Amino acid sequence: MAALLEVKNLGISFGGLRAVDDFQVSINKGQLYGLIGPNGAGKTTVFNLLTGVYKPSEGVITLDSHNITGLKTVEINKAGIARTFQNIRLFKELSVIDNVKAGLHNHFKYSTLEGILRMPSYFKTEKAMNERAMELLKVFELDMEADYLAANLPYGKQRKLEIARALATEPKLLLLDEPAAGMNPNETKELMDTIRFVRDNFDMTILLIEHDMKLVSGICEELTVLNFGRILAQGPTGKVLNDPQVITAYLGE
Amino acid sequence: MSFISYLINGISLGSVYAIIALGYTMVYGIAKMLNFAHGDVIMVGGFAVFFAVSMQGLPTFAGMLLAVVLCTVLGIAIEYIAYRPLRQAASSLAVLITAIGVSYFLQNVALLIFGANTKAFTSVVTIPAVKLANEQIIISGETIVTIISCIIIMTALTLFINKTKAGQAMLAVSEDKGAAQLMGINVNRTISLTFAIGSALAAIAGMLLCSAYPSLTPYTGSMPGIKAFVAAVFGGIGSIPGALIGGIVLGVIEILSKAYISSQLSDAIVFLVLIVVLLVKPTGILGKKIQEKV
Amino acid sequence: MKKFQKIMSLMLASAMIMTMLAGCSNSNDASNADSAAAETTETAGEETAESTDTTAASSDGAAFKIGAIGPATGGAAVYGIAVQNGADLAIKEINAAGGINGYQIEYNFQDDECDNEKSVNAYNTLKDWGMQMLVGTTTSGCCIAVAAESANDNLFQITPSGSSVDCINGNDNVFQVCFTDPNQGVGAAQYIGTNGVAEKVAVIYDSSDVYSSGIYEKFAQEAANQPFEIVASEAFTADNKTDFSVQLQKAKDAGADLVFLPIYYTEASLILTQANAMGYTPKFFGCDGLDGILNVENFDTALAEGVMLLTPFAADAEDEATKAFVSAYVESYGDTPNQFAADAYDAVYILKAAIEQCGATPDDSVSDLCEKLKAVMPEITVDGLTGEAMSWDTDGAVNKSPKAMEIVNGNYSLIQ
Amino acid sequence: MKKLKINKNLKDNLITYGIIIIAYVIMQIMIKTGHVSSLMQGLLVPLCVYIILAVSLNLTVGILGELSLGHAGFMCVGAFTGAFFSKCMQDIITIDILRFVIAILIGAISAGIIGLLIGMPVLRLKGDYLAIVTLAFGEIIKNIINVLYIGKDSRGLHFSMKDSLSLGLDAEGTVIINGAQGITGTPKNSTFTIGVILIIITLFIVLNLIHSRDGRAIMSIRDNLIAAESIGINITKYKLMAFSISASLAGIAGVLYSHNLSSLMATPKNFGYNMSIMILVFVVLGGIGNIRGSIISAVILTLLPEVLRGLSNYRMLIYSIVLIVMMLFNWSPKLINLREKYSLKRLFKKPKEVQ
Repeated sequence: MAALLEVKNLGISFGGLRAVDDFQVSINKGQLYGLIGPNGAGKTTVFNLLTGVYKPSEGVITLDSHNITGLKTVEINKAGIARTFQNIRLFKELSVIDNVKAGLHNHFKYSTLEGILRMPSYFKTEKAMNERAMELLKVFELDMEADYLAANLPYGKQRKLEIARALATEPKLLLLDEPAAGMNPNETKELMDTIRFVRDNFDMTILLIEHDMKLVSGICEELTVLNFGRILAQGPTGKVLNDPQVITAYLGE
Repeated sequence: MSFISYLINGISLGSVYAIIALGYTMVYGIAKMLNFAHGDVIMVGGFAVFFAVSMQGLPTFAGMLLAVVLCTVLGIAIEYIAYRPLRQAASSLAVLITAIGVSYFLQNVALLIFGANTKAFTSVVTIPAVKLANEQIIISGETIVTIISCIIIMTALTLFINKTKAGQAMLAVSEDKGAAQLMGINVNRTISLTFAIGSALAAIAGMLLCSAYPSLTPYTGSMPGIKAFVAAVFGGIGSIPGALIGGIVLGVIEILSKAYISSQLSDAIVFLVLIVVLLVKPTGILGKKIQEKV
Repeated sequence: MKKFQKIMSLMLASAMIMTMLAGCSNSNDASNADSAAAETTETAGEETAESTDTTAASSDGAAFKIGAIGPATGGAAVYGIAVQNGADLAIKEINAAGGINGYQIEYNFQDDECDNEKSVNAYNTLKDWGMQMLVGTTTSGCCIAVAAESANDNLFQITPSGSSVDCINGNDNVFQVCFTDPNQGVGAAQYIGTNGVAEKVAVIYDSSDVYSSGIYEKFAQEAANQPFEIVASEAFTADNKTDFSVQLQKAKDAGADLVFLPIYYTEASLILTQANAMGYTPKFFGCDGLDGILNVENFDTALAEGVMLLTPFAADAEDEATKAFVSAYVESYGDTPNQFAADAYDAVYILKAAIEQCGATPDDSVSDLCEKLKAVMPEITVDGLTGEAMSWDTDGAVNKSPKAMEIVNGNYSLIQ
Repeated sequence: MKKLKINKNLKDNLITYGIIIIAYVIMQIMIKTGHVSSLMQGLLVPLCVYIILAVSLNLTVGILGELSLGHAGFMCVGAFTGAFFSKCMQDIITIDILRFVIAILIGAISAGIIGLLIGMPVLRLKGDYLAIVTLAFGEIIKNIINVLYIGKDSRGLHFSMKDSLSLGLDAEGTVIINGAQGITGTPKNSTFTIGVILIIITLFIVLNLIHSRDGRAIMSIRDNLIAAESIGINITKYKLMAFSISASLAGIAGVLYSHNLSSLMATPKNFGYNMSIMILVFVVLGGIGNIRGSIISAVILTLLPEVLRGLSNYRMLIYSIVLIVMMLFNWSPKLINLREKYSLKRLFKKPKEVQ
């Protein structure tokens, strides 16, 4: 079986600075994959390359045997990659449920005119959207807060809402950028369960960036370690974490 | 030959825009607000000189000094009363609207004090015009003084911002008010200082504007104010050399399009060029590119 | 945030209802002398609210109510204020001399900011006040808008300075004190042609202004029949009226020996200054809008030496009427009057003459009054500041002879 | 923490419609019984115009989150195309209301198209740069209308950018758009009733759009462009949609405006940046994104200078002071805190909770 995500020779420079160089990875369907590395190693840049925020200088990205290299963010999302952000990017002035419904945008449709004129299809589709959104919110235990403004959620729940919103777009691959940042150990543990749950119940493939080694070693099956934009180590979690090179990179000389 | 005189006329007009734009861009760069009342502070500067010199018979220098002091105080007061309370407001548009209110206020105060009749302004410039090529090309004294003032002000501002402690504080405030506060910079005082300098520049611009185009009404400042704003955007708003370049370029385009395309459509052409420039270079000629971190 | 908005909207809503009620509380009752606006401000406890331009009514019963409209704020304020004061002066004189047919005049001036819509608002305010006749409006654009309203109400209107033909076209209740724009344009062309003032003429006009572009158009049309040639016609706009170097350069390059300026004096003073700076010394020729140029405070009148203008009024004229008017005006308002003030002054006296002719009283309804005045307008002849033996056609245009003036030694002098 | 109820939107919208309808009914009753001054009667249509403008600009500023200083330009397009149509068809379509409805549609469509054309290149820009470019477009529109001459005679329509002479009309031809002198003699079709109907249509479009799939997409762009892109929302499409709907609604306001006055000219006062800024003032004062607030502040700020007429020369000064004070009162965080502390709401809070 071909890998769901196949990245070859990916690279980008910013004004002479080589931010990512010769990055490659192959992720199978249903895998929980970790991308780790010290600060400034280029992890988020890899995410930005995968989601079309930056155009790669070179390399090929294949998702489900479609070449998605150089496509726009919107098209890449439609092709099946959804993400969360390191610095949370919610639609703060929208309600929690509307955040998720915005994620459902491309899957539940009616025309602008139908919306303005409140045709039957509007009510029907909105109802279906509400139901689907509530299902997703329940997974993240956000259903009680459905009508709160997103900005008013506590930090941990904001992170969860971002994942829910990303899932709403029905991706094949979910990219999580430091999902546990700012969470206490209890919340992190809960989050790990949720991520596993999402993988199992939504049949999802997940690539995540994380600093929390407990989380990484707890749920990731394979890892790639980045340092200074280059791959330092790659392989099964246990093996990579014991690699002396990785240990040096993390702990210093 | 006429092309050269058009060009010179364009530079003359442009230098007036530039000197106004310098004050605009200074305030925008540091305080990050479009001060729509800037043009009206210019008008106040013009009236201060007019009042002192033409009505009270004071020497020109005293009038100029009065204008600078008055505008500086006015700038600080406007900032303190109308802008400061809104600095933390939920939307940055709030302070923009208040600036418009201040603009109406200044215009109407001037209307009540000085009346609506046009006043002829006596030029504060006394150096004679330079005549070249058998008097075919004339560069007025006002133009020379304006350009020299622009260059002096530009250099002084650049030095001030880069070399002095207060200037560095301004830079820090312009980058990040919160962080500057943490670094022990008094943000309020720094922004006050910015408005003080910006308004003093407005006073100088007012005198030179009225010297070059000697008619003074309560509404004298509003259109040049808008044009200077356009010039500042043209050059890259917040950039001090950009204001100078933007002003001159704007003036030259305006005059040349009047001369060679249509005198009725020159404004439309100027604005069209502005749009094209911004579409090609979205932050103006010398503006810094801002990349949002994802 | 939401709560705050709610409170705000509550407050705003109540404020809105209050202002609405204030605006509505005043009925159409004409005997209520104060305008709705004045009432509100009084209830707001503003002691200064005493409207400065409402002259007190005579205590003994009926009075004619004359309204006036013009821009008192904004860029065109100078013209509106001149009209306000000119009419005010005439009315004070008339009241002091015993009024019209023994009736006093009440006067109310409203600001229109030189905006058509605001002008209609001003008109409606005056209607609420009980206006019977209108002296206005000051500017052409507003005048057209207001004339449509007054024609609808059949309210007699005499405009001191709304010179567009559209002000009177189709509105038989509107009369003008000033020349119409075509009249001025044609007159200027004929004057230049028949007197051989120049051979090559350049025009600089304001293409965004009704008055200026109206005159220019007719001037250009008539110029074809005249022994001179228009070598350059350059425009400027309301947004671009400080730098005239290009327009002057073009006139100069085209070899024009006369520059025709169908514009207002504020811009003209700049043009004269800039022409002087570039060493260009053609003859300048203007219309009534140029009047007032010598009164620009602090203006170097030497620059205007030799400027010719067709205007019905000059503040420096030597006749007794003008002298008396100017000194009274300066005493009351501190400024030298311009042609707008004189037009408004005349407008009031024209009203007086018409009322005396038809013997109307303040008890006539607005419409009856208008019918009576309309009927007598073609019959009367008025000697005013802005023309001798002024008479009117039924269409509302004035017949008077334009005066050509030349500025000599810093003074207007009549060219015979 | 604030909680939104599911039906709150619906309730909120109904209140907004209710305010308009109640105000209309009250006004009509008062007019019938002769309790409304001529000034107020004359102001009714302009009020409708400004309400529509404020609501439509709020779509761009509050919902899309982009600053536009060229709204008066779209109004100008609507005003001139609508008036032009009415003037041309005055003798052909004699049923006033039919002609007016078509004029409104034409005004809306042409303003919408101009909005679309302008939006395509400029909506890539952000913040103050977008503001200045929209301002520039507004000025360009005004400038072009001021040099546009269109005449009609037996041979059809004639255009010129120079003057009315160069139209070369027949003897019986008429100039319809006469450059700076604009259009005179537009039929006076605008009435308060039509104005209110147009307000309700505007509200219907704007409010229903906001609370629909497209509205969510537009607001998600406002709140976070990058996140909106990441969930597959077509940024360009929705920005253009909001911008051009907003423009065409402004066009409707323009048609209403032009059919209320017999002389229509594009002056800096009515279609220049000053007017655009004035509309922005309505929006900001009323609360960005708050449709009802826009309506209320449009009404107050339009009435204020008229109410202040008694102050004669001081009125615009007082107006400016009131504007500044209202802005400070509405937006200053310190004053907001102070107000919340002593607000009536707080005093009434307890009994409400008992219920």
